[in-house]
Amino acid sequence: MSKNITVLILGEPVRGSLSTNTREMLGGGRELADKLNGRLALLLLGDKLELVAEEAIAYGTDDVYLAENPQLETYQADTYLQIIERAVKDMEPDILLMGQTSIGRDLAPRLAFRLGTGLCMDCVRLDIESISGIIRMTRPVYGCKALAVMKCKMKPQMASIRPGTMKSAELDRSRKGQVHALATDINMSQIRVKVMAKVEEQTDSVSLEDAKVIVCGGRGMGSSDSFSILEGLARLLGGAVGASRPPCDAGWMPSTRQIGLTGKIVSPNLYIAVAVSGSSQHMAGCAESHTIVAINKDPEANIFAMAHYGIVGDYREILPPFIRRTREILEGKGGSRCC
Amino acid sequence: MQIVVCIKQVLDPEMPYSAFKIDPDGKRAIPPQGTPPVISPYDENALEAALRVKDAHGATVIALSLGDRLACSVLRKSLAAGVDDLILIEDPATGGLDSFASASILAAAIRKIGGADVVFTGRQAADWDAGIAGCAIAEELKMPCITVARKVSVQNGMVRVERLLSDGFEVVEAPLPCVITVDSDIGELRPVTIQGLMSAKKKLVKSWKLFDLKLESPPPPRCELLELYIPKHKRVCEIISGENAEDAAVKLANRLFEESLL
Amino acid sequence: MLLELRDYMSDMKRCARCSLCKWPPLAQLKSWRFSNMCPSITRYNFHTYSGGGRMALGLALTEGRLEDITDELLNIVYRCTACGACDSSCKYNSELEVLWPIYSTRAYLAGMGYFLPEHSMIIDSLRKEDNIMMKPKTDRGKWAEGLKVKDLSRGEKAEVVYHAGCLYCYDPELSIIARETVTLLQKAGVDVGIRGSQESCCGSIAFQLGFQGEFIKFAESNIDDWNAAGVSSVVTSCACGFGIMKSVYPLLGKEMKFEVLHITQYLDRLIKEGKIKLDRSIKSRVTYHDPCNLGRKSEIYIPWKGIEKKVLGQFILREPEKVIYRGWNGVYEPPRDVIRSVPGIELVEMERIKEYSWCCGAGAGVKQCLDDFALWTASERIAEAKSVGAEAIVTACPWCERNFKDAIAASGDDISVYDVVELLRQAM
Amino acid sequence: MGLSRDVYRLFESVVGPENISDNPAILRSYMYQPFGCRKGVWADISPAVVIMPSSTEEVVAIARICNRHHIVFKAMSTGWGMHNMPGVEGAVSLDLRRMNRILEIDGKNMFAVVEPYVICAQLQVEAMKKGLNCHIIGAGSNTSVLASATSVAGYGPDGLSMGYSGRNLLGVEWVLPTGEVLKLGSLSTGSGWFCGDGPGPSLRGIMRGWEGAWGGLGVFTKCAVKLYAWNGPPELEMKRVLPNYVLKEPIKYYKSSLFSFPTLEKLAEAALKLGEAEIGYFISRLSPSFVGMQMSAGPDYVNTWNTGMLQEMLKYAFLFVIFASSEREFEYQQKVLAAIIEETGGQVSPVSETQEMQEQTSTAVIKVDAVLRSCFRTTGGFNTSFGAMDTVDLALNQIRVGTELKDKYIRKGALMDDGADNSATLVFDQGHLAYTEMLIMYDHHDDESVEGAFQYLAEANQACLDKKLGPPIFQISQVGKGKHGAFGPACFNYDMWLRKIKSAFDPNNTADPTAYSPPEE
Repeated sequence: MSKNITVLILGEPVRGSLSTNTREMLGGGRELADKLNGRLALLLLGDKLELVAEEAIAYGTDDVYLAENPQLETYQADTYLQIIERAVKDMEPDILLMGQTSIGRDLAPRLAFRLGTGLCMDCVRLDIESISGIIRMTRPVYGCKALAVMKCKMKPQMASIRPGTMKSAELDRSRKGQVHALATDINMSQIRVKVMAKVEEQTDSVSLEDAKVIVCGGRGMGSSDSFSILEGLARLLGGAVGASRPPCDAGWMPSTRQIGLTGKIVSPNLYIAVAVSGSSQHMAGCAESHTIVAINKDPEANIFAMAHYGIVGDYREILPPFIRRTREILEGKGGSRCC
Repeated sequence: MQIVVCIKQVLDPEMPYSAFKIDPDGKRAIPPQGTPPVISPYDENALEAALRVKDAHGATVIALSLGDRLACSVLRKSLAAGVDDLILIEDPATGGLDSFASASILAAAIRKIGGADVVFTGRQAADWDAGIAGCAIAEELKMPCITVARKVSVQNGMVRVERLLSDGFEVVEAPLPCVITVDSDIGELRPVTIQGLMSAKKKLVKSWKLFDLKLESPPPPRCELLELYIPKHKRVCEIISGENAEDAAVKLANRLFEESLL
Repeated sequence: MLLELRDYMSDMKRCARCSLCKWPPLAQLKSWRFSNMCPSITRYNFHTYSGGGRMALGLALTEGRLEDITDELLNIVYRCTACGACDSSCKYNSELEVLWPIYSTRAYLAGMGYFLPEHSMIIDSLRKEDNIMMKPKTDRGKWAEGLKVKDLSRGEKAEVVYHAGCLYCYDPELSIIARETVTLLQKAGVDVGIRGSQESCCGSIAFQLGFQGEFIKFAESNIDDWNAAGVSSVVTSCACGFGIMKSVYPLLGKEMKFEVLHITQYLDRLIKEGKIKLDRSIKSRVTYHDPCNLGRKSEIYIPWKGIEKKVLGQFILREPEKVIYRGWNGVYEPPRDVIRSVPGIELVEMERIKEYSWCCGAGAGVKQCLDDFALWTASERIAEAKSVGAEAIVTACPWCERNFKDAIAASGDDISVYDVVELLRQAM
Repeated sequence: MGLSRDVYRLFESVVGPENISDNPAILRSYMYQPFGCRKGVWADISPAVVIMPSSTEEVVAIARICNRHHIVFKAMSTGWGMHNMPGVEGAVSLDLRRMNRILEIDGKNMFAVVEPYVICAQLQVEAMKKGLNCHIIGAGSNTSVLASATSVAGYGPDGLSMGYSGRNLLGVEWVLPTGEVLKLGSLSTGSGWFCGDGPGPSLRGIMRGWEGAWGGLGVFTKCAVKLYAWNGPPELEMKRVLPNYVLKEPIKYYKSSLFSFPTLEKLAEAALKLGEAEIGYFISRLSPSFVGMQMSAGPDYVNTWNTGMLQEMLKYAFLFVIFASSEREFEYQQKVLAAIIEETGGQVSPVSETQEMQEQTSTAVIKVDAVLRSCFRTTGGFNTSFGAMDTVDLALNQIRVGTELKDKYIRKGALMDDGADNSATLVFDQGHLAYTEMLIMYDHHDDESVEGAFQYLAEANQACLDKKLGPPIFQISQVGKGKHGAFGPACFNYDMWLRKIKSAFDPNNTADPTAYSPPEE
């Protein structure tokens, strides 16, 4: 029996709150639901989720479905799949969204398989045809060299959403919504993969995927020590430092910091590319960033074709004053905008 | 132990922009002259993962590739690297399949060769970047699936895998048989030698059609491709200049602040 | 893209099958013994191995008349040093493009994933280590260790960047010449720098093997680097690199804010400006071997694009007018002038010189992949040098020098091989 | 239709694996034959295999295998033209490229012994070093000396002083279709190469007759050709003057002049007289377009043509070259020339004396190195019609008929407009004979042009019959089977004799008859 849910979002609680990506999906999901004047629902798995549920409603969902069980505290595919599959079959939503996150990546394909529906991974934009209710799902392919627009031929239309590509809804505590509890009985026999341990890698800066600001150095940096200036800027902006392939090949930076086709794929709010030529291999990892700033000696460098703002010159001469000025601004918070 | 690695032939993801062209009507990328296709990079990592297991415990490693007009000299690299057998599923009908359809064909092939203790695939293919096939193969074969592996070890009927997470990794264990999708962190495919390539050239490569897998036609696609296009970077880069480097730098900072990007 | 087989349909369809591509321009044919021009057809004999035969092959492929790509086909395609002799000879009469269809045929096959295993090794090495020698990138700077020379990749500035090229960087026997070259330039007061371990391959071999995707990446990043370094000239002693920088780099549509010079051109200037003094006399009768890539293949080439109009009934008129690049404008005199400027040296010419010079045999990956063919081709040239009584072959490309040295080592011929620079050093 | 592996291995054992192939890539490139192709560039019939023998013994072995297994074979030297291709399925193609030696240059007796793949340019440079020169056919010095001498036509403009290839032929080594080796002339009696007509059998008429057997009577593996005195320097140094390589230093006692005449008849009269006067090194009728294309290409040529200057200046013109051995002879020849030109109302063309003219014609005249330019370069499609090595009168008649007929097709737009009368022609063999052929240029990739060109050729061939102009050289080889039959009745049933010869020399009909004649039924 359908609960006439139009859009169902699989949320991710992190430390007693909604993940940024979940909030973004709520924003995007709301729009879809409204266009189809239907209901937006959020599905959360974990333990002790009342507060998160309230937050979700404040971010604009109509219903929250909670699967609460200590066993669900940490993600485990086999358990999560059982519960989500059951819930989705039960709600029969038209649209099912989840994040392009470690969980989403792991879960979505198998869920789609079991639901017998299609799936569009890593979407950067959804457009809805309000009459048919069909969503045109746009996703980068061929390492961001091309965009593909797809539609799902079955229901629910399923997509995973790249973090940072949807606009989060405003928090509004006055919003109303219903919280429903889901049965959480788990068939242990289906659990084959066991999580033995979880290791958080301590990086002094923010992880590349979550960073809102990324400062990236390229071949033109010349040496590993020259990256320290980028670290400084990143710290100042509360961002992370990345690198294109040459610095990693040359051993100036660890390969875990590599952004590009064979490294991390990121889409921060601000991407500052320093002495990066902008090869296709690199741009595959950052082309979807909201704003790209390029600093490069060579005006011909491809990076300028992809950047929003650029300075032609030697980073050694440009970064120090840039950092100084940025610090002023951040401290005075615009006190000196008029200069 | 029998290990299967699914390797996909893709257009070289590192081809220069100027080489990348699309046939909008055919909704497909046009293979460029002068840039050979390659084994999808993550699939090369998958090959390496498999070969390491072979090194440690001894195993037959079979590489499996699906597609239309496959380039032997490209895929033979897997043999040169130490794979024991290369099987191609070449069929005109396999053009433009979706991940689920490909998965079911690959699964059928794996059944035909008598199953596998471990199936390795790349975390995603460098052309469509979906990252679905691996998981779908697992579902088809009713096997457990571990994605985005950065380290794999097999001992007494179990695999122990380090799964990459955004903020670190987790260690998971699963019984064999299972499917593992591999990340680049696991390491590059070992370098192949010219001798390796030469002997690979002599090896017989099996080639199957759908018919050989007792499939009349591939399963219908679950998604439909509506459009494929190269985004026009209408982006006109705003070049910030000034009397000197410092001046320009300051202007840039201000500009970013105005756009509330700081 | 630069290499599209279809672009050369009209050339391939209009080959007269006259065989001029097999000979030097007939007016320049000087003896029966050295009357061959194309190493490939001379060694393998089937018409297919000639310029015309290769055009027929390219046409058959584009017209779908050759379905299965056999190993023998690949052997035919790559048993060719892409020396361009056929092209010069043809253009003397028929004015067809022959060399670029040969490149394009390779690009066409490579695009479908057909190439020799050896080629995949070379290309992998390029992708991973930025060189075609299958050596680690980190060792690229080793040749210059201990030299007091600016390293532009470390942000130092210089007027001139010296591009050593893969072979000079990694061939221990030859890299001495690169060192000598740098000191020579410094002695002459040239403000010269290098790019150390950050120097990367010119992409020439990749291009000539048809891997134009790989080539474009290297060409573009080299241009970027040199532009960024703000040098006024790029000087190289590798003819193979010089040829590609001169004739193909400009086709990428990137601004090149520097002049590309071969070391012999630069030395020629310095000598004529009196900046290099040659006082020690060398009593020797030498001959000069024109490297294909310094000679006919360094000529600027702009592929013709336009329409074929019919006038006078069936006369095919190309609009805009097609410029014919006959290879007459290669770098021929500077190296000769440099040699002549050495006191005591007697320079004698061989029969096949300049635009109709016989290839050394090393070009386009043949040295790496089909050494027997490379050595055979060299031995033909050595015989020619000896026939004019030369005691030494002087050349201006490491590939030619390497290949001649190997061929002489194999045959035990008594004739020596020098690079122009080695000659100068002895004379100083 | 391929060969059985066993037969393939038999051939392989003769020449070695390196010198035999039936790989499609190899065969395809041999099938590329624009000259004589009906349309486009590809032969319809692929050879089953290409074999490259290196000696007479190997040719014999191959011929024997062919006879034993009833396989047709066809040999080529430089392989230029469709007539080099087997005209039947499953045939063996012999590429004689590896038989490329100049075996001997006998300075004293003035002859050279060559193998099939020696080209004129090679023989000439080696001969010149010994103060000798050789006849080069009009098609160019990139062609085989032996092929022209033994098997195909063989006219060239220097024939005025050096005869024609058939005439220059001395001793011959001939591998008959059956595989037997036959030696002709003095060679057969072990007395050397110096004579083609004995002591010993001549058979010159049977072997090549008027225009050659085009490979239909087996393989000629060696032959001696007559050489002539060369009074120039032993090596000709060249310099570059676009678009040509030209002589660095002018040669002594050498002068080329361009004469034009009021009518074709006057031109012919002058040529005949010059021949009879036995002066001159080289004479060639030069059509306006032929000359124009030697000098320029593309828009330059078209613009010059459109001025009408070429047509005006060269309507009835020939290039005449004097090359004397002494001052006295040089003067003598000039005097005779002047007198004859005057008698026949000839005009010295204004460009004739210019240094450019002297330079630009020098290599073309001596080395015959740039014919391509005027024939294949502009349209790719080239063919020749009519064609005789006969009397001056016949040549004139062919030109008259040909010009008229050709003009019709030019006006249709099917052929390139070269002013219709584009005939390479004139007296040779000291004026005893005159040569002509009517050139046409068309686009072999353009259906209408091809259609028109071949209609023209058909009409031209018919005209040869109707107007009694003799069998057209080159056409027979192209039209193939039965073609001689068509002309025989008009020419003393010579075709009967060809069939008899074929049957006698080739009982198993293993030498491809396509370009020659089928055996007697």
